[in-house]
Order: sequence, then structure tokens, then C-alpha cells
Amino acid sequence: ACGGSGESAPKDVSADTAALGTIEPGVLKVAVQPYAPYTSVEDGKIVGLDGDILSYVADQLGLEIQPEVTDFAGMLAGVQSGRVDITIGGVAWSEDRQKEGLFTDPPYYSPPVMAVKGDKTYQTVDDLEGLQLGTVEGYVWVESIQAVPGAELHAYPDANGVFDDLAAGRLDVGFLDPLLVTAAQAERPELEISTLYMTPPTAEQVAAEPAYEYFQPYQTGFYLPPEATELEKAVSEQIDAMYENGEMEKLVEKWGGDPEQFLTPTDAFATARAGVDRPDDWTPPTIAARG
Amino acid sequence: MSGLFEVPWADYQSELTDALLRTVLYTVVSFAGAVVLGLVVALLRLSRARPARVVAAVYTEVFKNVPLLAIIFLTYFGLASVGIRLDVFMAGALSLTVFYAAYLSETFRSAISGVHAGQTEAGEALGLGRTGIFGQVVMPQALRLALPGTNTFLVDLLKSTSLLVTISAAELMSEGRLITSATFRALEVYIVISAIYFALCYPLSQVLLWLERKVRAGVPLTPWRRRRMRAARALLAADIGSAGSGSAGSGSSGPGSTDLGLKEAAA
Amino acid sequence: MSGLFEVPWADYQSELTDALLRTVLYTVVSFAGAVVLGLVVALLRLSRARPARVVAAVYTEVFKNVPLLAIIFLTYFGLASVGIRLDVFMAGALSLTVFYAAYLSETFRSAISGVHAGQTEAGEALGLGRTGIFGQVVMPQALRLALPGTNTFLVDLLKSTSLLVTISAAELMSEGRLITSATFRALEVYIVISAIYFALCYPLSQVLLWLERKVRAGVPLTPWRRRRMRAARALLAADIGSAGSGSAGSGSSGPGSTDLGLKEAAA
Amino acid sequence: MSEPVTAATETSDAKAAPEVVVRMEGLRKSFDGRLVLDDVHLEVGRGRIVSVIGQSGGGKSTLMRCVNLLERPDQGRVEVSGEVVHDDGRMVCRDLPGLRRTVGMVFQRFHLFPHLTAVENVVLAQRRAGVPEQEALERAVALLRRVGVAHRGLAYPEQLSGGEQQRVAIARALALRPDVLLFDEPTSSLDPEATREVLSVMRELAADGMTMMLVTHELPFAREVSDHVVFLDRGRIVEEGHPDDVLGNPAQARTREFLASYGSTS
Amino acid sequence: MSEPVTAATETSDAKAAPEVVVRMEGLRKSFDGRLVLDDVHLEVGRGRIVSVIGQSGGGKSTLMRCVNLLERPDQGRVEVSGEVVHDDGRMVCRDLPGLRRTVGMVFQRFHLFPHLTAVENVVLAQRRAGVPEQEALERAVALLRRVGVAHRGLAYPEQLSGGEQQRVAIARALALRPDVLLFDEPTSSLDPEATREVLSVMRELAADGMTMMLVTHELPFAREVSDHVVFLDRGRIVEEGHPDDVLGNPAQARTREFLASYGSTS
Ligand SMILES: Nc1ncnc2c1ncn2[C@@H]1O[C@H](COP(=O)(O)OP(=O)(O)OP(=O)(O)O)[C@@H](O)[C@H]1O
Ligand SMILES: Nc1ncnc2c1ncn2[C@@H]1O[C@H](COP(=O)(O)OP(=O)(O)OP(=O)(O)O)[C@@H](O)[C@H]1O
Ligand SMILES: [Mg+2]
Ligand SMILES: [Mg+2]
Repeated sequence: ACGGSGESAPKDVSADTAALGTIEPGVLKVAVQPYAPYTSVEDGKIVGLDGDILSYVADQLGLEIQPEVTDFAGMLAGVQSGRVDITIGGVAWSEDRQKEGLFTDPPYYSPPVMAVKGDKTYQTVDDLEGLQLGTVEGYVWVESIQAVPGAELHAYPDANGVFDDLAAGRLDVGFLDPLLVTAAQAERPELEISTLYMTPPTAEQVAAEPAYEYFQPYQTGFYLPPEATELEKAVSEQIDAMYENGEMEKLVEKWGGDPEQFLTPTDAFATARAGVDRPDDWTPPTIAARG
Repeated sequence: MSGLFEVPWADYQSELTDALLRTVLYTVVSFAGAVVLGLVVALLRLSRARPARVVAAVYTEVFKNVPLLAIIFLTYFGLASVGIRLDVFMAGALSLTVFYAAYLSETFRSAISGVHAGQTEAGEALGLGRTGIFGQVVMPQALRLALPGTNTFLVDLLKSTSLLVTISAAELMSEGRLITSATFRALEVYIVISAIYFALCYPLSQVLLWLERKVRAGVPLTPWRRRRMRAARALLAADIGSAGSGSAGSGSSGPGSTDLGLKEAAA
Repeated sequence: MSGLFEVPWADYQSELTDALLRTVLYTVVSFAGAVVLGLVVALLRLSRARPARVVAAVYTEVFKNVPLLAIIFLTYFGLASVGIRLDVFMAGALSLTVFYAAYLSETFRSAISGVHAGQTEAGEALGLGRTGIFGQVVMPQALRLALPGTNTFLVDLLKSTSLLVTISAAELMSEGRLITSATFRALEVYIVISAIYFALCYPLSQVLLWLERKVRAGVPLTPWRRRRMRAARALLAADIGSAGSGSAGSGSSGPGSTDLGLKEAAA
Repeated sequence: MSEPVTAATETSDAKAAPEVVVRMEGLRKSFDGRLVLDDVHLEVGRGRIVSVIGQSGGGKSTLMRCVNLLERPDQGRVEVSGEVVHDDGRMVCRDLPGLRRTVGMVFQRFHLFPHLTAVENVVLAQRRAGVPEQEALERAVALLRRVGVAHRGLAYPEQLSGGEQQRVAIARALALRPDVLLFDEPTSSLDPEATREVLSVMRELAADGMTMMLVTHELPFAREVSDHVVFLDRGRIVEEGHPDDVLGNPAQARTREFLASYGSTS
Repeated sequence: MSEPVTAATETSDAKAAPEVVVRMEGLRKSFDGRLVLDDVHLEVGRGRIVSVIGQSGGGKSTLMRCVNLLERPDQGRVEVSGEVVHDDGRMVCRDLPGLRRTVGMVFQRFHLFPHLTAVENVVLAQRRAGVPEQEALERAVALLRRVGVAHRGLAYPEQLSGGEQQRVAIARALALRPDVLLFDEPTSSLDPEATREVLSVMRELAADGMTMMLVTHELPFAREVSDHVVFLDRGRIVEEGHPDDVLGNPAQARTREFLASYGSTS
């Protein structure tokens, strides 16, 4: 637990802020895994796309962020054991996962992205047939790639392996979280890697080959313990507001994402959560209305 | 939080079984490698050639003073970036091998030097030759001395396969993490994975203790030694069967019968 | 791949220093705890009361056969979810303590039983009493026997602090991961982090070896023992200064002067 | 003796010396159901020297160890310096460390404390018994001189030859000014030269009037130095008396047989 | 002897027995610049028994160890069974294991192989020397009977008493039918009873005509059993000759002094 000024126990906290029911009034304890450019910690401050979004939300709610750097298992257990108030960082919503806690409204939608070397272009799933395709072991894309006819799967322990082999020409396409590719390109320009957004497979394609499901965007969320209903509501409201006031678009752009890709949901998102952890008439936040 | 056991373990059974087998495979291969490499390093450290000793000492010190996590990482990614691409299994097993070889070499070295100098001398005086002395006199005794330490490291190695999660080795801990990410039930998964490790390690350590006791008791472990002991027992039957007839069998060539008589009366 | 050292290390200097200090603090506190707890467990295992022995044996077996990673996780998150909230430092140090106490208890136990039974008997015959025998006879000798193993575990413990990353302990390895994720230069980061661990562990292990040699050579380490040795040296000056005058000083009460004369001629 | 500090004389000054230092009556002791001492009676008067001889396994060590209760007899009474310390299987002695300080013991394998120098070996028990530091040190040095190893006073046991080690062990046993010294085969781990050195120290202790009990295979020495010889065979005292009688002209056939077995080598 | 297998007789059948088994000429050896053997000449004829006596550190062990080249002399010549094996600091022997099989050695501290039973101890070197398994076993058993420990043949060394261990060590040394047996203080780690057992075995070997060299402190035994006694003092042979002369009526003052130091104990 670095940073924060958590030592001075009784603080000037407004009644509204106190009502959020954080572990320590006025303080938002956040578990993060180092996963730049989504989440990272610098000088005791949380940074990255998820980090900036949450920082903005915390400001609005009068909360002070106190980050805890851990790994993925530690993030989950931190929330579940009440060590932290919330965890962030590209956590995808799924029906199974939401049984173990609360998910906020999606701060963004993660579109499927392809890392390629130089100026190669691919757009649809059909373009991938017969190629050398890479991803990280354990990612959902492993299954999807295996379903592509004639393609050969290369699974790496982490994204660095994908980048290295793309640069070396042993891979045609790498499937990774989108901002990772952008950031890697910024950090290591010598690799000459660029980002391509994929045109998601159609409903018919997914029906024919269910593993293609993961080539569609997924919705992320901030994850909280089941009791933290007040806090979840407040954070979700702020997220929705950020779609409205353009703040979200600003941040996605700041971190190298395409707002169009990141902030417009498909119809499937509403049906997935409506009636599960959202009201039946829930509509996912979007910037499309503004545009 | 809801009830403790909610993960649908049955769904993961076949993956867990695979992961468990892979854990065992990593353990077996790496341990065999570490024993061989450790022995080589120990012999180098005991050799008369100073360069050999220095190389072995540097090896041992480096690997003993760096976290295994870092070694695993560097073997997999580091070697790859200089053009040596090992697959996950090779890299994982190699990391464990080189790391534990450093520790084992220390155990072996002290076991070998722990064999009394008089033993080598007795071997020399019997004309056993260098290989005879090493193979038949020093090694079997060093084995006895080295077993406890070696066994500790075997169990330790088994547990350390959990660090291969860094390179997604698909062993138990990696599988645990996959289940965690699917179900979000980290705590439950950790408890179950710990229990599986315990179920692997505890019987293993008990078997090794048992083996240690056998070896210490001098029980013949090789078939040829068992055969020799059987033949010897047959030949000595008359002497051992009843102590009285034994000493009688030795005739007047044994020491004075008075002495033997006293011994037997006391026994 | 471009040049090896491209991470802006200077930017991370203060965080790394903090992390390093935290690593050292974890090591010191946990090791002290593990030594105390390990000693208690060893004494329980050697006690005459069967229940005490059983408790100690179960403790040792459980913690020796479960991965440290799991222990850390369960101590921090597991205990919290049953209402025992330790802070990160407490939980981390406690995990390392209980884990290494299990190993150290084995080392201590075998060191204590390794002290020759004749030593206890001699202590009894001199009327030293139980505490006197334990404190002045058995412990100092057991210390000598236990030092090598204990030292190995100290270095091991230092390296194992790297596993505390999972509970956000902000030690060296956590910092390394942060840097990796920010710079995408995992290899370089791991090499540097390994070098830092090596720079911590290697001098530590050399200091411990040096201490081991001192203790084995019987160098007095406590001020009171040094004082006693000084006084003794002063009193014995005449006897030791020149061996001849020493034996002369002992007068006719010593053994025959012929014997001593021969000894000195040979020396 | 040129040295002023001699354990035996000082002790007899300090206490109201009873005439019998060790008395054992009807001692019985078994291990695992096997009788090792069988109705043993024995008295050691002040300033006397009693040697115990006999076959290996005959119970000699066990008998000696019953004096300072390192072994507790099953039956019979043990009296040390006029006080009953063990009676009929019950510990009567309230101050076991005190008893142990009254009885000095020298072991066959020395059992010096290997982590301490020779002089510290002699100081240790004195300090536990409350002797002030400087006094304890001075006494240790005087004793080491007396047994002729003062020049090795700062050496560790492993740096000493066997004979030197045994002499330090004797100094250590004398440091608490015991009423009686027990020697259990003090020379049998020694080579002939070292044996001679140790026997000469024992001879001087005898000349000083130290009360001693010893188990020994050195029959000529036993004969020369002791007032009384006890032949213990399979836990029973078969014969005892003046050394010239027991060793020179034994009454029992068993004793003669035992002595004959020695004749063959020397 | 009722046993058919006796090492000495078989060996002398098998080889064209030269009259001198061990010959040493002008042997010099120093350790760290200190002369330990100084111009030593020595001959051991077939079937003879030579005892080496002398003060501790006098070089007795070093002399014995030069015979089978466990120690390599700096100067002088060593001849075993008629062949020069070491000459003027150079190893001449081409088959060192072969030489070592020609010379049997029994150590003071036995040095049995603790991980093997008694019978296996005796079998081991035979197998390395190419004796077939069954024959090696039979010979081992015969030898264990001969030295009277066949009833303990399946025991491990630590389960044996000192005397039994030493007798197994003798059987082990005999197993390769050596031309000569070397004994380096074979009884000095033994208690009197075990000493007697081992000496009786040696006496029988002597009666069988075995060639032997021994270092011993058992002067009466040396006198009884040997043909020739060598008194080695500070690396030089001070006096040698018939045991009755050297031990009974020594010509040199140094020898008398040495012998006198023994008189004090027995
Ligand atoms: N602690 C013990 N437990 C079981 N048996 C014992 C114990 N101590 C001694 N004995 C047995 O008691 C018998 C007498 O032993 P003791 O040591 O008194 O004989 P000893 O006359 O001193 O023999 P030695 O001359 O060999 O020292 C032996 O048979 C021995 O094995
Ligand atoms: N390997 C060695 N290195 C250095 N010095 C040695 C070595 N072996 C023997 N010496 C020295 O050589 C001298 C003679 O030793 P040796 O063992 O031959 O004497 P010894 O007559 O057998 O004595 P003891 O009766 O004590 O066995 C001694 O001073 C000994 O310290
Ligand atoms: Mg005894
Ligand atoms: Mg010698």
C-alpha cells in the first residue's frame, strides 16, 4: 500500500461521500494489476485508461484513491475478502463472474484488435484463414483462433512474445487487448507494429461457429464486492455521465483508442445483462446518441 | 460471500488431471536433471583442477542467490531474445533443473566429503582403483548422507513448479488461475490447489522418509545385491543358524573357544 | 531487438529503493519470527509429552507440503474473509514466518539431537541443572550444527519475498512488474531485478559463511565471553608464554616432567 | 604439593566430614527386565580408593552412575556424604545439582564441552554453582596447573591430545571440590603414553587423600593405587577386599578365571 | 588347520616365491619439509614377521604405508615380491591396484565399509580383481570362519564389536591372498578382551606362515610372535634384531629409555 494519506484516520468527509460505504470513509481502495496502459501506478497515483476513468469518478464522488498493486488472483481475492473497495483493469463481464460480486456499467467496450507488422491489412474473420495467428495463453481468443480454418495457433506466455514474433515475421496477426498494441508501439517503435480493428463476425457466423463469439467486442466493468451496492450505483452513474459529457471519449483518445470502437455497444450487450444484474429495460451507455 | 464450495469442480476435472500430470512430469524430469547436473557440479567442485572448481563455485553461487521466478523468466524469454527458443516445457524443466542443481551440488559435495577419508584409503589398499573406490565405496555412503537433503529438495521442487505459472506451463497453479479467472473464486481455488499440492507432497515425503530408513538400515535395494545376500545367507546358514554350531564349524582356526563361549552366554 | 538498457531506471530509483528496503524489512522480521517459532516447534517435537510432539509434527508437515504462494494468499485473503484482518506487512511477514519456521524447526531439531548424549550427561554430572545444560552446553553446540542450514533458509527467505507480489506488498518483484508493464521491456527488468537480488543475497550469504567459520573456530562472540577469555589469558600468561616455564610453573604436581619434555621437543 | 589449592584438603576443611562418603545398601537395578545390579553393598570411606573390576557388561558403569544418580536404582539405598539420596526406588535427594557437585565424575570418552576452551570447561560449573567469576577463573587455572595442562588452557578440546583432554576433564571434575571422584575407565580410550600421563595425575590425587571410586582395566594400576578392590560379575559382587588379596590371591574361582584372561596379553 | 583355504599357503603355491617379500633401501620421506623417514633399510623375508615399535610420531605408519605406496617415498627403493615398485621418487609399478592386492593392510580403526555386511566387505575386492561371484563368496565365508566371525557374517560393521570388526578387516585383507599383511596398530582401538581375540587370530596367521609387518604397542605380543623387531625413532632405525635382544636386552640407550616408559603401567 503505497501512496495515499490514509494515516490521518477521521477526515472531513461529506455525508454523501460517507454514505458510499467505502471501507474507510472518503477513501477508495483500488486493487490493480500492472497492466499498462489500462492500469498502472506512478508516484502512488493510479494511471492508465481504467485508472483515469476511476480517478475522474473518485473526484466526482469526493473519494481519494489508494491503489494496491497485486496480481490477477490478488485483485479478485482483494474484493471478495473486503480488502479493497473495487478493482479495475480490463475486467470482462460474464454471467458466471457477476455471481461473485457487482459490476459497474461498462466504462468502455473492448473491441477485438489485431496487431500486425508494418502495413498489412486484414478485416474480417475470413481474411485470417491459413495465417499464423498468435495470442496469449489462457486468453479467450485461443479457442477462436483454433476455429479459423487453416490458421496455425501460437500461444505465448505474455504479450511480449507476441510482439517479438510479429516483429520477427513468424506471426501474421496477434490478438491482444487493443491499447496494449498501441502502447507497445509507442514504447518500442523499432518493432513496427500497428493496430487494426477487426470487423466483428456476423450473428450468422457466430451461430455457425460459436467459438467466433470472442472475436466480438466484450464489455468491461469495474468489479466490487456484493455488499457495495451504494458504491456500485454511484460509480455506474458517474460512468454514464462521462459518456454524456464527453469525458470518456477524451480519455479513450488520450490512451490511443478509437472512441467509435470503444464506446458504442452492440445489441448483444444489453441482452446479456438485462434481467441478470441489470433491469430488464437496461440500455448500455453509448456515445452514439450524442454523435 | 456465498457458500464456500461453489466452483463446479467436476467441470474442471479433466483439465486438473492433465495439470496434475504435467506437474508430476515437470517434477520428475527436472529432478532427474538436477540430480545429474548437481552431481557433475559437485564433482567439479571437488576436482583438483582449480578452473573446474571456480566454474562450479560461480555456477552454484549465481543460481543460489537469484530467485527461481527470475530464472524461469529469463530462461524462457531471455534465451528467446538471443535466439534460443525453448518451448514451455523445455524452459520450465531447464529452469528448475539448473536452480535445484545448484542446491543439490552443495548437498552432494558435503555428502561426498563427509565420507571418511579412511574409506578411500581402505579402498586404495584393497586395489579397488579409482572407479571402484568411487562407485563402490564413496558413492553408496555419500548416498546415505545425501538422501535427507536431496529429499527435501525434491518436495521443494514439486512445490516450486507452481512458479511456472509465469510462463503458463499449464501445471496445477496455472490451471488454478484459469479456473479463478473463469469463476472469480480465488480463495476457494487456492484452498483446493493447496490441498492437491499437499496430497502430492505429503505422501511423496513419507515415501522418501521410508526409503531413507531402508537405505540407512542397509536393506539391499539392487537385485544383484539381493542375490548376493541370498547366496551368502545360504553359505552362512550353518554358522548363523545356531551360534553354537557356528563357532563349532569354525574349528580350531577361530579365536579361543573360551572367548566365544563367554560371548554366547552373554547374548 | 534494440539495445539492452532502454528502461529509464533513474525514473524508478526512489520506488526501487523503497521496494528494496521493504524487501529487507520483510526478511529481517520474518526471519526473526521464523527462528523463534522454529525453535519452539523443535522443542515441542523433542518434548516428552506426546500431544506436544504430535502438534509440532502436524504443524511441520502441513507447512512443508504446501506452496508458500498458497500460504501467503490464504493468510492475507483467507483470514480476512473469516474476520481476521492483518495488514499487508503483518500477513506477509506472518506467512514467511510460519512457512520457514516449519523448515527451521527440522534443522533445529536435528541440530539439537545431533549434540552428543555424553554432553548432556557431563552437564548433569556437573550439576548444571536443566536450564544450565540447555543454555550452556546443548544450545551453543546445536547452534554450530544448525548454522549452515539456517543460513541457507535465510537467503531462501529473502528470495521468497518475491512471492509477496500477490498481496500488494510493494517489494522488489512488485516494483519490477510495474516497470515491466509500463515499459514492455520484461527481459531487461528481470535481469536488473535478478541482479539486485543477487547483490542482496550474495553478500549476505558470504557474511553468513564468515560467521559460520567464526563460530566453528570457537571465536568468542559475546562480550562476556571475550572478557572471560581476556582474564583467562592474563592468568595463564606464564604457562602459555613459553611452554617450558609453563610446565615448570606446574611444579611437581603435574605429570612426570619427562613426558612434558618430550612433547615440547616434538612441537 | 607446591600448589595451595587442592580440592580434597579444602573440602574436608569446610565440612563436618562424615567417615563414609559413599554407602550403597542392597542396590538393585534392571534394564528392560534384565537384572544389571543385584543386591550390591559397598562403602567408600573418606580418603579411600575403591576400584571396581569385572567383565564387560558386568554392571560396573551402572554401579558408578548410581552414586550421582545418573542412573536411579530400583531398590536399595544410596548415601552420599552422610545423607541418604535415594531410597528404595524413591528420590530422596532434594537438591540433585547439589549432589552432583558433591560427586565429581570423569568419563571414559572425556565429554569435554567442545565449544569451550579448556579453562572455560573448568569454569562453567563453578559459575553455575555461584562462585564469583574471578575466583572461578583462578581456581580453574590452578587446577589446570595441578594436572599439568595449564599451557594448553586456551586450547579447544579437539586441539588437545586424548591424555590432555582427560586431564582437563579431571580438572573440571575437581573444580567443585567434590567429596568423591568417580572414574569410569578413564584411560581406555587413550594410547599408552597418554594413559601414563593420566594415571600419574590419579596417583597424585590419591597421594593428596582424595576419595575415589574407579572402574578400570589397568589391573596393575588398580593394585598399586587402591585400598579396596571389588570384582563385579553379572551384577553381583563376587569378591572384594585388599588389592593384594583380590588381584594376587583371589578366593573365588570366578575371579581367578577373570584374572587369567588378562594374563594372556601382558 | 582344519580349513583348506588359507591365504598364505595358496599364494606360495601359485607364485614363484622370491625369498624376500618386502625390501626397502635408503627410504627417505618428508612432510612439509620435515624428515619423517630418514635412510631406512628393511627386509622382510617370506614367512617372517617383523614388528615396528617406537614413539608416537616416529614414522612407523609412514613406513608401513610406503610398502603399498599409500605414501610415496621421496628417495630410495621399494621392492615387493621381487619387483621394484618405486625408485628414487619415481613410481615404477605399472599396476598399482595389482601391487595393492599383493599387500594386505589392516588399519588401526578398521575402516570396514559401513554400508556392506561383513561378508560383502570380504567379497568386494575379490570381485574387482576378477574372482567369480560364487568363488568369491565361498572364499569370504571360509575366511570369516577362519577368523571366527562367520556367525556375524550378515551383520553390518556398526553391529559388530571392535574385536569382531577388526577380525572382519583381517579376513578382508586376506581375501586377495596377499604375499604380505601389514598391520598398523591393529589393537589400539580395542578393549582388552577384543585385543585378545585379534591377537589370537594374528598368532594363528603367524603359525600358518603368513608374512607380516606390524606396528604395535603390545610389546609382549611383539616379542612372542615376531622374528625381528625394528625400533624406529624420529624416522631412523635406532636398533633392530631378534625380539629377545631388542626388547629384552637393548644395545642402545634410546631403546632402553623407550622400553622403560612402558614399564610404568604394566
Ligand atoms: N540405559 C540402558 N538401557 C538398557 N540397558 C543398559 C543401559 N545401560 C546399561 N545397560 C546394560 O546393562 C548391562 C551393564 O552395563 P554396564 O555399562 O554397567 O556394564 P559395564 O560393566 O560398565 O561394562 P563395560 O566394561 O563394557 O563398560 C549391560 O548389559 C548393558 O547393555
Ligand atoms: N599426510 C601427512 N602430512 C603431513 N604430515 C604427516 C602426514 N602423515 C604423517 N605426518 C607426520 O609425520 C610424522 C610421522 O607420522 P607417523 O604417522 O608415521 O608416525 P607414527 O610413528 O605412526 O605415530 P603414531 O604412533 O602416533 O601412529 C608425524 O609427525 C606426523 O605428524
Ligand atoms: Mg562401563
Ligand atoms: Mg601410526
